[in-house]
Amino acid sequence: MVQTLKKSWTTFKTIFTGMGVTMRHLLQPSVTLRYPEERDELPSGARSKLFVHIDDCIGCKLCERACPVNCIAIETVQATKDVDLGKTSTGNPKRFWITTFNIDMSKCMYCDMCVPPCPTECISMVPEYEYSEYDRNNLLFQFSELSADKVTEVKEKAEKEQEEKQRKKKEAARKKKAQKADQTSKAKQKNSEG
Amino acid sequence: MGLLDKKYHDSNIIIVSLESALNWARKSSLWYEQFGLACCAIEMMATAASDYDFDRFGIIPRSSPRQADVMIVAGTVTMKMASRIERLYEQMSEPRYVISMGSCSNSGGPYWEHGYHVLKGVDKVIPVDVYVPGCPPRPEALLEGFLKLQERISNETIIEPRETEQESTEEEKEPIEVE
Amino acid sequence: MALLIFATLPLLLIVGYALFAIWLERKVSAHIQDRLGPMRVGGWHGWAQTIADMLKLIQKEDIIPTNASRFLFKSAPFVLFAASYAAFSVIPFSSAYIGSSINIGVFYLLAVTSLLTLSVIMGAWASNNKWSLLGGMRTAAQMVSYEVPTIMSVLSVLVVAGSLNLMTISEMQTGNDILGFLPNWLIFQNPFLIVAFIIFFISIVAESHRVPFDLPESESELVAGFQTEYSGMRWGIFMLAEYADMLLLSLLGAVLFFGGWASPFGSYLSGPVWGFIWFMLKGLLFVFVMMWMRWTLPRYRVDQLMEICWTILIPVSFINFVLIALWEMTF
Amino acid sequence: MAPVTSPQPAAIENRTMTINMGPQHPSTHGVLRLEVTVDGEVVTKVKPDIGYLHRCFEKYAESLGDYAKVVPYTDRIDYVSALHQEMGYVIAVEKLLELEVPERVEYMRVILAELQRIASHLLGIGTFGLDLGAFTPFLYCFIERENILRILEKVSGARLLYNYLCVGGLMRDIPTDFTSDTWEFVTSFRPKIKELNDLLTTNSIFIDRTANIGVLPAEVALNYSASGPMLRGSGVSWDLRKNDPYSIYDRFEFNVPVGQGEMGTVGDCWDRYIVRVREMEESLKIIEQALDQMPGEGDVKEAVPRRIRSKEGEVYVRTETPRGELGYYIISEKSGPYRIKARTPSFVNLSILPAISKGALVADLVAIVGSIDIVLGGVDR
Amino acid sequence: MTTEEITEYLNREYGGNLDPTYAEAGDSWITVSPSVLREVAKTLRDDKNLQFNNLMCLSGIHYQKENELGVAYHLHSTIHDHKLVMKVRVPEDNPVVPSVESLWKTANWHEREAYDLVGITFRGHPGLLRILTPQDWEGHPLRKDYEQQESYRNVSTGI
Repeated sequence: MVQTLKKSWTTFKTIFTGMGVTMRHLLQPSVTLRYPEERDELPSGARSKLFVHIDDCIGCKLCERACPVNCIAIETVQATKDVDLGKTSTGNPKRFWITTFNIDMSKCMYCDMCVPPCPTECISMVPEYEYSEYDRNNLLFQFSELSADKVTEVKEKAEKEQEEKQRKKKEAARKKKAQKADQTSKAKQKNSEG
Repeated sequence: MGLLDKKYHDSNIIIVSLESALNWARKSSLWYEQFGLACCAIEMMATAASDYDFDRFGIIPRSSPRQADVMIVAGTVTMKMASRIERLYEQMSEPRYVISMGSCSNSGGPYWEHGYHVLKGVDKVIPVDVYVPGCPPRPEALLEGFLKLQERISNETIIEPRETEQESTEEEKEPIEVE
Repeated sequence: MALLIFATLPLLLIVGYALFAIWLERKVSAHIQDRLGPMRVGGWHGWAQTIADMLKLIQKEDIIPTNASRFLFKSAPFVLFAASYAAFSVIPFSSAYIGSSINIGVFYLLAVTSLLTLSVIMGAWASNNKWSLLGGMRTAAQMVSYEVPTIMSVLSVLVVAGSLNLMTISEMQTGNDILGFLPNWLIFQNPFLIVAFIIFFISIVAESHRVPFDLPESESELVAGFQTEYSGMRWGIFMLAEYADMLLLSLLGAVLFFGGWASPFGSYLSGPVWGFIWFMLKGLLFVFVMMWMRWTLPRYRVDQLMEICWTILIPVSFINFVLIALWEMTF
Repeated sequence: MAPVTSPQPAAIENRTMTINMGPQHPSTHGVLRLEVTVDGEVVTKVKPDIGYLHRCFEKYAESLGDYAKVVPYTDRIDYVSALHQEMGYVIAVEKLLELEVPERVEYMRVILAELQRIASHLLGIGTFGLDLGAFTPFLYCFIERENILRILEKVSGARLLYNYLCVGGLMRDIPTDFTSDTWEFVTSFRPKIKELNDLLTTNSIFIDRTANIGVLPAEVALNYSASGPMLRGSGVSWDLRKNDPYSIYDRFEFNVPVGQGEMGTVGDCWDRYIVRVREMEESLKIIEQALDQMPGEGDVKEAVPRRIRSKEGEVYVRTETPRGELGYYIISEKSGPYRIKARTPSFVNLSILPAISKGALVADLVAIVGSIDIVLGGVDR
Repeated sequence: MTTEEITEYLNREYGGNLDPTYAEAGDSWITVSPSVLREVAKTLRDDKNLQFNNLMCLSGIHYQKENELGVAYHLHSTIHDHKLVMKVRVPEDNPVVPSVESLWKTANWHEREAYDLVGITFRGHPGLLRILTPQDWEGHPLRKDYEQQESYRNVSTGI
């Protein structure tokens, strides 16, 4: 009986202690961030969305290789010799047309591993987190600014140049081969002579 | 269709104001079925917690799907889980909405390539209304997803109801499934 | 016509109160938890939140599970609401307003509220769901058990008051005569009634299944207890009834122990309108304490709940009853 | 299995009923499914069914073929204590490469790990309270957790899955106000623990619900190879930070709290709970010491080639996460990882559940699952 | 004790012919044949000087080049505080390993996992069912030659 009464007493006491704590909180101001009206400032380097300054991209594909998820897809075409693509803001010369630069943000895992390898700092995380969509396909971001016509044009040109190069290479190789054959035959001759 | 019908088809005052009242009620009281699956569930909890406070928007959790209006699919959906999600969705009462939270439920996310046991996007089994990107999305991003959903609801009409891919099927005996 | 208005007034009152109480609960819980609670719907502090909720619940699809017992499933919420609505008819809201001033008021009220148990079991069994059934079983056991200490503590009041008519009980508590300044409320008339009140309060918390006795719908164990299968407005009615029930029992407590509509300042600030305000304030105070407790405490386990009832509350209430009777005989 | 209301006599004769908790149930902490056989409300048998969150981590670790790329995936094993998962993995790879990391990095890792431990325990305690019906302590815990996340976000740029540690060091520089932020948190957090104790730990209802429930004797715990608070709650003083120190944990003074059966039997739910609360205090001590000793300047990364190549060999490295012993078993080939197995504490600790929940009530089962503090990502990987 | 000392001790006391293997980096291990695995494991657990009471980890491995499957046991003694790595290897076409579930209860789930993901059968296990993947899953995912099934219960596993 004494036990029960003692127990009841501790129960009451602890309940009132607890209610005291909650009452204190009831009178305290709340900690809530009123989101659409107020926003927290994101710390520098917050990882929320990938963005590419396509002007600065040199098409080295280092980010694509660093990505563990493979959500970056880059296709490049080598610029023909007659075109000068200029330089990036960091001073690196650009040698490739970036025909495709797609980042699928619906796959991205926001690990930030594509950012450090970039030599021109053109890919970066921007503090923008409000981009939910009704359609999943809208989460595929296309950064390449080339129009479809331009892409085909560039591709054709590059192919042509490539063919030209191949041809030249082949020719050179043939020449080299001929030379080599010449040399070996000469050497053989020498050997046999020796 | 008569002339009068045509005239008032889009701008029937009574229907429009009723419609807006009903839409207002629906969008103001989105109770969510907490479908916490993985990492995003923790952020979902954080959103419901004091610092971001879902309740400001009238969004509260319900543990029974019957009373929920919106299902937040928060996390990786695996093949083992897919049928359960479908089933829980069927148990929700119309009008019902789905928010896909985070990369995993959007499209399989980080696990889309070699994840043999991961469903590549929850939209393969249930229709999704809003996709919230992030891995996991910040609480603010989830709230923004809700604002997007509210926008969508306020544009709904009584005359042409929202298209849903699935008919509401026969009810299940139990909310939690038995093998 | 006048009768109709007279009858619908409490209905409006109950629905209005329930909407307000749900909003209040959300606000109180939010501020206890350092949050804000509903803020956006309707403007000022989300005042329209519960109205929107109800409007939405009306629009929701009404699902009746295939294997459910249809009639019972459909009627359970209405039985619940009807019972708590009917019980309000004997509550004296003010000196000028009471549904029916019958002289077995307390008895009637206790009889009608036991219908609540019935409707919960109806809903739980008809759902054909295991969680519902478990919740229903818990509810039945809990409500039936806690009926005993409730009735015992009510009986102790009746011994002091000497009437079953709630209007009479309220009337006898007006004035400030005890020790010259305390109001004539029953709780001050007999020291053992304080114990009776504590037992009464614990029991009504259990009867309206609130934390720490909210086992029937304990979310973490039974999903949503007996309401698991209910959707739409049917569930909404359950919700309304729950809050109405809370108010009903709080008001009963106010009548029995704290003077009903009697003003705490004697004849000052009294009269029918003030009486109503005092009465509602007293009721809402209890409701607030219940909310405050809910957001502070964890819940008991089902066997502990029974243990508290049968090993502590019931014996104590019996002994207390005897002591009250003795006190009444001596003084 | 017959529906409960079935009029068949067989269903009436059969006294037991099988209910399913989960995979989506409010108290299963994720997607755990428990097949519970109950007799009335008494649990006669529990069969955990896991795998609802099996995300193929091990397959990924093999397929990526690069040690660095695995790090973000380790985050997602146990997303509540992501930094510990990274730390274990990174230490394992460093051991394989026989790499020493700079002093400053070690201190930083320890501070972050202890902050993360507090955050994780706060979540564990909060959800445990939630399972028992106490909603408010859960939110108070979250407020404090949010303060830690703010510090971690400033450091790493992410709130939950950090990907901040890398083989050989840290991904980024340490922000300048890190030390002051952390000090501020440490001083503000101490009183909050007391408040939590007032609200929950000493609450008599809470004690009634947890004491003498789910008792796990020490021998059983060892035989099941339990670890972390689960083992310490049973009265075994075993903490890898003390008993098998890794990183620089041997430089700090701290106690290993163990369950003493203050409210009931040694190894009950309350003991497991209180071990977590006391561990938070110990973590604060470690953070304070580390902040005092941390060198102010220095490298944050050892020179590691972009593509890490190791010798052939294998390591098993274990670290103490908030939930217990996390082991990484790495078999390495010259080209990259051949097999990586993560031995997660949640997986092992959960396997004890059937053994300790016999004869409990349904409500107790909820308490027991809560006191184990599993994270389903860790169970299923 | 180190692996070397333990091996020596075992050979001396029980007359075995175990031989530790050393890799270029990291831990060394002993390999035992499946036929004696249970006896060795029992000795390791019960011998007064060894007392490996804690099975830290049990992992299944697929050695594709050798067409073999293996199991690695990471043992630890909380009493003497020493560790040992023990391995067993079985051919791919008949992967049967005796279960150690009765010695260390923790092996129960670990062995189910190894069965599920790598496809090693543990003889004497009380309930060798798949644990992570569903029961009707095809194949063992952690085999190097695993090919993902196209669809599972009419839901495509592809993108």
